[in-house]
Amino acid sequence: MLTEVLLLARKDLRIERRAKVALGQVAPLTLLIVVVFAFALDANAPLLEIGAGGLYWVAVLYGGTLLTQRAFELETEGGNFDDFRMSPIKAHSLFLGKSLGLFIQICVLELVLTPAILLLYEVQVADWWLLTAAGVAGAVAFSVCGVLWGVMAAGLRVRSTLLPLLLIPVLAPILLAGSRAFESALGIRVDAGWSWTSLMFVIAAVHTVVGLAAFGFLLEEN
Amino acid sequence: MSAVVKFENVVAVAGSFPVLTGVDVSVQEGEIVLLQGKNGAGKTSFLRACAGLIRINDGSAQVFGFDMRVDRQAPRRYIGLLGHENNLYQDLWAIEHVEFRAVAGGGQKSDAVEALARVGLASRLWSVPISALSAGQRRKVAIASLIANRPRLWLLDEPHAALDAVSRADLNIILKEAVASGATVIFASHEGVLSEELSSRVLTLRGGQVVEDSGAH
Amino acid sequence: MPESMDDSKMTATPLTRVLGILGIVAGVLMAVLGLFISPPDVVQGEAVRMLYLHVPSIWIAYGSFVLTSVSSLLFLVRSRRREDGGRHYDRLAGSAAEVGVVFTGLTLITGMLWGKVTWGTYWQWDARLTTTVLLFVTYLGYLALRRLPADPIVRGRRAAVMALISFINVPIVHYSVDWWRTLHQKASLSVGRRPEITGEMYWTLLYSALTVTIVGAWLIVHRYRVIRLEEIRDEENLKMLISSRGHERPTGSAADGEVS
Amino acid sequence: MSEVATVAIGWGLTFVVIATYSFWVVRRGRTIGRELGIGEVQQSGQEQESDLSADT
Repeated sequence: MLTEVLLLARKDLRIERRAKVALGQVAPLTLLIVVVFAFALDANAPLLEIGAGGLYWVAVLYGGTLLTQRAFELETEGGNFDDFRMSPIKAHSLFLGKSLGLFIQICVLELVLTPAILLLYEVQVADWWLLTAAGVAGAVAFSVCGVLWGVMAAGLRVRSTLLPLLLIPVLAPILLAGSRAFESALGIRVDAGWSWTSLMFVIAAVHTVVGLAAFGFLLEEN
Repeated sequence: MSAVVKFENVVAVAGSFPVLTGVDVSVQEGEIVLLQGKNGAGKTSFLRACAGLIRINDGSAQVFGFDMRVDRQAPRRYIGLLGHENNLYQDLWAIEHVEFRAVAGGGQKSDAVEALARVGLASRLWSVPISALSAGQRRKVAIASLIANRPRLWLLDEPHAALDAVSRADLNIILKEAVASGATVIFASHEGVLSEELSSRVLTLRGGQVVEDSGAH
Repeated sequence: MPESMDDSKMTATPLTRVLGILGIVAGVLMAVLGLFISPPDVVQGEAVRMLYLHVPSIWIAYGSFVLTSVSSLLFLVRSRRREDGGRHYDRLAGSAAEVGVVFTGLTLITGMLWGKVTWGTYWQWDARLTTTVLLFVTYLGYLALRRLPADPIVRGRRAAVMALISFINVPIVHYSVDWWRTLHQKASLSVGRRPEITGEMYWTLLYSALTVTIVGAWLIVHRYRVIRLEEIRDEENLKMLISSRGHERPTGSAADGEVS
Repeated sequence: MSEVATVAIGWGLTFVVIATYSFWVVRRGRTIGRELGIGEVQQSGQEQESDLSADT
């Protein structure tokens, strides 16, 4: 199973390395969002500093949704997962492999965005460990949820509009937890940053269990 | 000889459209069956039903002895399906794609090399992104992905499309070799002479039914 | 009135007709009771009257979503065992979800108006309000998924899986929002101002809950039957298509589109 | 806005929403029923009920 997971994740990352959608399109776009927030908030430095954590996660939410869409578009371009359904690869492996690929891409996105908010919003990092842990936790939770809902929308004709509608309410707790954890890590607020981080891991765990249980079913029914 | 595909009065619905409206047919091991008919006659749906990719609403369907109304997944590991579309990752190299398909299908990376060589794709094109290949070359990559999995039942939708004359003849040889080693082939085609030369039996579909069978038993 | 009676004939049975009339009568009584007879609250004044709508609405909404989840689960179990089994569970899930969405919307409206009077603002990022709005959007998504054309069984299973995942997600959302608000509450407006519901107010609330339950049940039953009618219509169309396709003339006909 | 007005708006909106939704459901049933020809049967006799009742 592990070899299957790695095979799939490697395939997705290789495609990304060739096509450079995450790095070449989505990352610049989210950077642009970070800049546009400054316009919207009148480049008000104190306001941007307070909002840095939240704005960061809004940008991740947006970029991550696009990456999720992309991850499934490249599978459905030629036919609705037909080759996966025909192949002996287990649905569990497909779920985990897709999640792993998405996870790494979101991590890259976060690596681009973090310096951006540090520089542009003039915030200081109070706790690097917390920042890193929260970033990873958010990326894990995001990728698992994204893949679970992505496959649900994958076979449908209106997926580009339906997926965000289905996905964002589910991602709302991650946005909430991530923002609070980041505010704590950036020293904007002093409170339970680690608890919020663990909450994201819990969300990830719940959706992993659900995803493993439902993925075969969703793959077959779309 | 045993029946690879056995359909009795099979009705299948895609969305809310009845794609198969009562198909009666049985295909034996070692046959090369040509599906004929207009666009929309049900050829593609018939192939997909054989692959277990669409739900059977009525009738009885067996593939390799598995009841397709109970378990549509079981026979898939013996089946290779080549769709209308090539199902290729446009950004991968040809060799990477075939390697991925080979390994995903339970084979070895080396199967990919063999398969690409067999379809006669020039080796300088192996390390080129698929999006840079011509339509015929892409078709070859898709066929190579299939060969790498060594299916026992080949389901091919317009396999000759986009191929040049030499490659078409070559594909026919590949398929005949496969059949000689125990496989069965069902393919849909518009290409007259070349297909008839290949096939051992012709089914004509119309309105989601088999209306003519050259080799009825 | 006779006109609407005539209207309801299509999806009505004697039982539901009685239920419907009961609902209308009870609704009028509820308005009289809630708006005029019951006294204003000592703390909240007239605003307490909003609660007679607000509280029962969210009960019915939650009840409907529970019903959706339970019938989705049953549908998954049944349709797995028998390919065409358990369609009624799917219908029940769909109709309950739609009614649930309507009542969630009403909860939000009445809650905001109540908040305007009591808190002085339409919206508080209160844990319950926030959870409710996310619930609303989630089930709107569920309804959107149900509307997409597909094979009924396939669509039903897909929707059922989504209903179950959404239901599992409700506590996660609630918990995180709740925690968020308790951590950041600044001299909350809501704490300690909840009215003591006793006596006449208590009975009015209970009566309202009963009324809203009747109305909700009537709506679910009728929506269920409309879904059934829609399915019958789709099946008729399908039968027609199958037979017309089976008899297509060799020259080809209008139905000869490329679909595969 | 006074308390009383707010309460009146709340109740008014609620009743309008429920009434509209009920009306929509009933009318949709009626439209499809007519398409299916159930309506014609219904018009002839008051005691005749749609065969859907058996379904619940």
